[in-house]
Amino acid sequence: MPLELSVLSPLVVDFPFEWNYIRSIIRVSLYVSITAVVLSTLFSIPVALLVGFKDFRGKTLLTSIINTGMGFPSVVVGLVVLFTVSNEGPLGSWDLVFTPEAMIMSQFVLAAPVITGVSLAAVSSVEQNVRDAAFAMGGTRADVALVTIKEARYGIATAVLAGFGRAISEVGSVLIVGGNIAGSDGTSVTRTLTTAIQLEARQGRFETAMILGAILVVLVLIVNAIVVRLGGDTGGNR
Amino acid sequence: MPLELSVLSPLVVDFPFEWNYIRSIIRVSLYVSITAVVLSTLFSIPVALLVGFKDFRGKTLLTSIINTGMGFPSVVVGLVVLFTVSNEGPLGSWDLVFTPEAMIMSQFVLAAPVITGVSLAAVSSVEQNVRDAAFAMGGTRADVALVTIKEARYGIATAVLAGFGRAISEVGSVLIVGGNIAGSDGTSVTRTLTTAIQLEARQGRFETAMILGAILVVLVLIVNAIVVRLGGDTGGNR
Amino acid sequence: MTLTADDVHHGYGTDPVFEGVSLTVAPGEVLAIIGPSGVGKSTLLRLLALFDEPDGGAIEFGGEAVWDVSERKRLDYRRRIGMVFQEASLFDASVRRNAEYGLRVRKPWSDRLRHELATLVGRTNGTGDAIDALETVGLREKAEQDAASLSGGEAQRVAFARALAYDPEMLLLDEPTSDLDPRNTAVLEDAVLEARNRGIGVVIATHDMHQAERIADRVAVLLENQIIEVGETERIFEMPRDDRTRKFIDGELIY
Amino acid sequence: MTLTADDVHHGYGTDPVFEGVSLTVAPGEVLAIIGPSGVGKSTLLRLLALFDEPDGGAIEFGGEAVWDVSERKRLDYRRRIGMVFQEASLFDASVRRNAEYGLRVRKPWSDRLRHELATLVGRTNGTGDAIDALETVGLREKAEQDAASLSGGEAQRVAFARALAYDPEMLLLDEPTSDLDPRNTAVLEDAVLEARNRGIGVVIATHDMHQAERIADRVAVLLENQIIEVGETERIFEMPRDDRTRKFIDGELIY
Amino acid sequence: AALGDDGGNGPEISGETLTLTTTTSTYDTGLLDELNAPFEDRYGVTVDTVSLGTGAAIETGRSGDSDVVMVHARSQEDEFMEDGYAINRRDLMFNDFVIIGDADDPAGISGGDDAVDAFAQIAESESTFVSRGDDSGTHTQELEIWGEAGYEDGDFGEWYQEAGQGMGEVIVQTGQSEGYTLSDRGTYLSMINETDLEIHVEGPVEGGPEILSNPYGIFAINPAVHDNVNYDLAMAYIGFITSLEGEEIIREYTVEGEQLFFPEAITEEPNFQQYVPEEWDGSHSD
Ligand SMILES: Nc1ncnc2c1ncn2[C@@H]1O[C@H](COP(=O)(O)OP(=O)(O)OP(=O)(O)O)[C@@H](O)[C@H]1O
Ligand SMILES: Nc1ncnc2c1ncn2[C@@H]1O[C@H](COP(=O)(O)OP(=O)(O)OP(=O)(O)O)[C@@H](O)[C@H]1O
Ligand SMILES: [Mg+2]
Ligand SMILES: [Mg+2]
Repeated sequence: MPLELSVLSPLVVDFPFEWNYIRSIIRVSLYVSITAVVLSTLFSIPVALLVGFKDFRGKTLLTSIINTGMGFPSVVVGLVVLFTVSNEGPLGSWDLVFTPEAMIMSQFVLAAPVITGVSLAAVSSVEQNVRDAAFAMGGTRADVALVTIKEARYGIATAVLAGFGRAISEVGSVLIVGGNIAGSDGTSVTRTLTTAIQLEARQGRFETAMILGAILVVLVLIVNAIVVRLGGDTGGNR
Repeated sequence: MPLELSVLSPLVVDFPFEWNYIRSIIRVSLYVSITAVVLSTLFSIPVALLVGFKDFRGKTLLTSIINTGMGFPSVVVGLVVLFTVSNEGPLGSWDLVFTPEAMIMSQFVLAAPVITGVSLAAVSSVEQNVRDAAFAMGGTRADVALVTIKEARYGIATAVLAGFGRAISEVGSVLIVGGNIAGSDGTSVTRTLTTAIQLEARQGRFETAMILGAILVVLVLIVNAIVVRLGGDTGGNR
Repeated sequence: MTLTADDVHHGYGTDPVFEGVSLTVAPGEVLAIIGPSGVGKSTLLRLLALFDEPDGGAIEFGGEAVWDVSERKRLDYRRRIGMVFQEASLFDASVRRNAEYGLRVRKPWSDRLRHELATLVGRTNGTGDAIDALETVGLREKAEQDAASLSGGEAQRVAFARALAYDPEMLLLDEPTSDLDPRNTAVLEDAVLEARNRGIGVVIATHDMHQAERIADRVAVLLENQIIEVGETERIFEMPRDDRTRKFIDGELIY
Repeated sequence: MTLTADDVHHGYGTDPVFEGVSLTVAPGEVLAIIGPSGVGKSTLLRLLALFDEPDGGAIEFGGEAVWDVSERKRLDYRRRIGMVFQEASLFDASVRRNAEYGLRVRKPWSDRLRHELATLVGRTNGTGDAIDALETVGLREKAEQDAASLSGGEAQRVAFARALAYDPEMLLLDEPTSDLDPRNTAVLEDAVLEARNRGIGVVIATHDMHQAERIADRVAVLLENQIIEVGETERIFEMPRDDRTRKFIDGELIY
Repeated sequence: AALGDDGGNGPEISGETLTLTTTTSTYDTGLLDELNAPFEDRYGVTVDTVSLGTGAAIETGRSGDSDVVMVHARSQEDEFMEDGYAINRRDLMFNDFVIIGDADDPAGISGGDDAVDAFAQIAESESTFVSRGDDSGTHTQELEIWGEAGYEDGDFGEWYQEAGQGMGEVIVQTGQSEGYTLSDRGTYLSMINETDLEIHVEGPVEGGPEILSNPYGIFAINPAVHDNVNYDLAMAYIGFITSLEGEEIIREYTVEGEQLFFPEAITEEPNFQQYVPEEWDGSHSD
């Protein structure tokens, strides 16, 4: 009964990979997802502030569209990015097919709506009177925005973590635009932890898939701890 | 150059599916994801309220774990659920392998951390004095919880939508536990929109994948509109 | 029912706020608590409203130590107390729903659910007592306005009406007229006196010495982590035993 | 620099709050605005603080209509005004950071960044003016406390110190002593008078008629969507021209 | 009860569900729908077809979550039989592998009939080669050809990419990289409208070398190991698709006018080899 065994004893399984291979996969995963999340954050927070505090026609619609973006199917996002960067696509001359940069593009598209949507909820809950106070003390728009971000810091940190979670855990789009390529020397070119997990699972090597999954979860935990530390909040209480 | 063509003219492609087939896929997708999200919501909001307002040792750690859950790789979740429901797993006698119910289980695991994490941020931003007021007016704990939920309704609606987005857009786990089964009469048993998209994409039929993707996005948009309506908020302003 | 604080100690973190405060308020009397900003008046009222368990000493209601009974029993006690906070602390809902809140939570869940459903389909009937309470503070015509858009004084009056609506046996008021003009202050004071005449016990924390003189039967002076003096209002204002009381009342005491 | 409201109309939605309000406050004078709860005092102060553009009429600063100039210019005007809200509206940070805020936003970004980095690594030096302002309101020793944990009166004093710290030319105060005991009220009033003597113009919305009598040079009475009377304090309190003014001051006017 | 038209002699299986696991490349040809519909009609049952990677398909059988498995990876099938999980294996059908690549053919292999030479040329010209890299039947075959050409795993350079994905994805990826890959004919034909890649070396179906042949097997999961599997239905299924009727359906299944699969369940020779692991010497492995 190998399945049962494998569930109960994943830790007694010999570590089945070369460290070199694992290291290169981790590097690609982190490079792609962190870059994508940093870019999404830089894009999303200003958008959330604008949408949250400007009144305009179609605001409800725009909010719905942002929230809908949290449900974009990653395979479709992958296809769209593939079209864009493919040889015949608009960015064909940049030679981005099957590169980490293409993966960053697709993860950006996946993470940005999550970060925007959750940040929007967070900044919307900042009391108007605190924003007014910043304005009254002579703050510029940028100052008011900064105060809002600081008041909503816990919610925004959650938004960034949710976006990071979505980016680093998704497999559909990076498989399509990245190609899950490992070189013949056994180091990853565009193979991430998730695509490697998928590969192991395809091969029925469920234990090794679980080991890679555990590595991924530990990485996410570490990144979360760092973000929480930088966010300056222990969470849950403000 | 089929790729290029398909980008430029997805709309002139004849609709390539039987309505019957599409309808059954939509039904399975909605059944699985909505059930999973409803269950996750019922689980997550009480957890968010407890974690948000009780002080205990290890609270920071628990928050980190919840946030880490937002980054669980869906393939690994799929494998864990597969082990659980597999013939040899603890729930083997329930015969859940390759059923919509198993898919609900895995989407529950994927959606719950997102809903919990984002709700936690939302309820944490509710002013203590409003909670105190509910308590002072003779509210029980349940009443205080209800008031908190009402004050945080926009953030909680965002949490539910983020969880729904994660559930309905993911493909890794439903493929593993559901098996992407369609009957030979062309109706879905465990095929969802995402697994159907994946199927089309791997066969190079990108236009049809995009059409299915568009259907998915429209569905998500409709569900979002309904949640926002029920949430009673137009979003962005409170 | 008498509400009593018996040798209560309390603080935040390591800083004590009180060291041994004892106090009694009987039905049908108004007790004013006066003392400088930051001395602990709000903290004391929160203890009397059974929010927090004191670090030491006991809060008693009708002679029973409320922190020794079951939570269910304590809920009963809490429901006989009305509290108005220093900040208005209104719910993000209409003025009417704010005023009805105390009545709503006292109803069985089935009624509440039915009422919510009726509200959803648009058939609502304002609860009489809540509307009466809004009438008392002169805000009946604002019933359907959003509480968030009220002026400071309006919000404060709604907060008062909200506590009055469910007719508690004991009213704890934390600076209830700080944002009100003289006329509205008088309206609230009349309501307080009317409640007292119905046998309700009232504790009011106030900075306004004239207000204490106007409505309090007894005054407690909170200073330096203690109640340094408590007695008949006239006596406190006219011949305080403690020199610090006189100085505080005259606005000369520096903290 | 004179701050003027010239025939200002304003309202929320379709309900008008004012219909034609005109008002001037010159450097070195204290103008009190009195009127019943909900009449629009806070709304008027927000207009004077250049928060919202009035629906009609003009706000002028030094004779220039502030809503006709560039946003950059308006920022300059805003920075010469200090505003204290009716609610304390403190930032979720330490008392010191709250008090420093106005000074911080006036610094170039490079300085601010450097200061934030210094704070991160623990080397911080409190800005003198902010600490001085906290000293003025008697809260210097609370500088490192979290603003959220202050008592009502402490928060109000920090909000005052925050506006005082950057030394504005014009101070707009919305019920700045509503939560304060007599002694702290006196401290704040002294600070206001001291500011006036330095040539600062002050507008204070207050419900406390005694306070208006104590510190205002002139009083404006806001009633029924209009300023029904404005004049020397003594004149308004002793021989009001409008009968409604007298009734309001005596607390007899019912709204 | 809706009895099948087998006269009710067989075990009562009407209304039950059969779980078939197979590889994505088999599934994607669309053949199974053609086979399952008449089977379902005849027995009044339902067939749930789950397409997975080869390894995962077999693993699903190992845990008793499927009843019948259809793959094309003889060495893995043999191992599975030896472990005692698979019984009643039958050769089902075959098709072949083809070497496909960019129309421009940078390595100049077109028209050759030696797969090993073609691989060697690809390696020498350092043209991009996209490998399945997933231990599937196709991948195993590819590695065997590389072995014949003198390349072992690890001898490759930058030009050799392991995709670790299904055949369909690899064809898409090869098209984008303007390289070569080894594909089963079925998947290639089913995607012929979606790709620019062309066949450069044909398999045995079109007279190419034997090393490119691709035989499919089917077997039931041993009910003595997993008592929950639907063995009766599994055997009915195997019986049906290896019957004359099943073979006819396979033979007549075409994509783009080309026959995809060649049935070999019913032959003149006894072919005992189909029931046991290859190179089985008759002794029990214990
Ligand atoms: N955002 C808003 N939307 C609708 N009405 C509002 C809004 N803000 C204020 N109002 C209304 O405008 C009127 C004037 O409010 P304002 O806060 O200026 O009164 P005020 O004179 O400061 O009263 P108080 O003395 O009670 O603070 C009030 O009746 C209030 O209900
Ligand atoms: N959560 C808290 N954490 C730490 N200190 C607190 C907290 N809440 C209140 N304090 C401190 O406790 C003291 C008493 O506060 P309290 O609010 O009871 O004063 P008060 O008498 O009501 O003052 P005021 O008249 O200004 O409202 C104050 O010095 C305050 O700073
Ligand atoms: Mg207080
Ligand atoms: Mg006001």
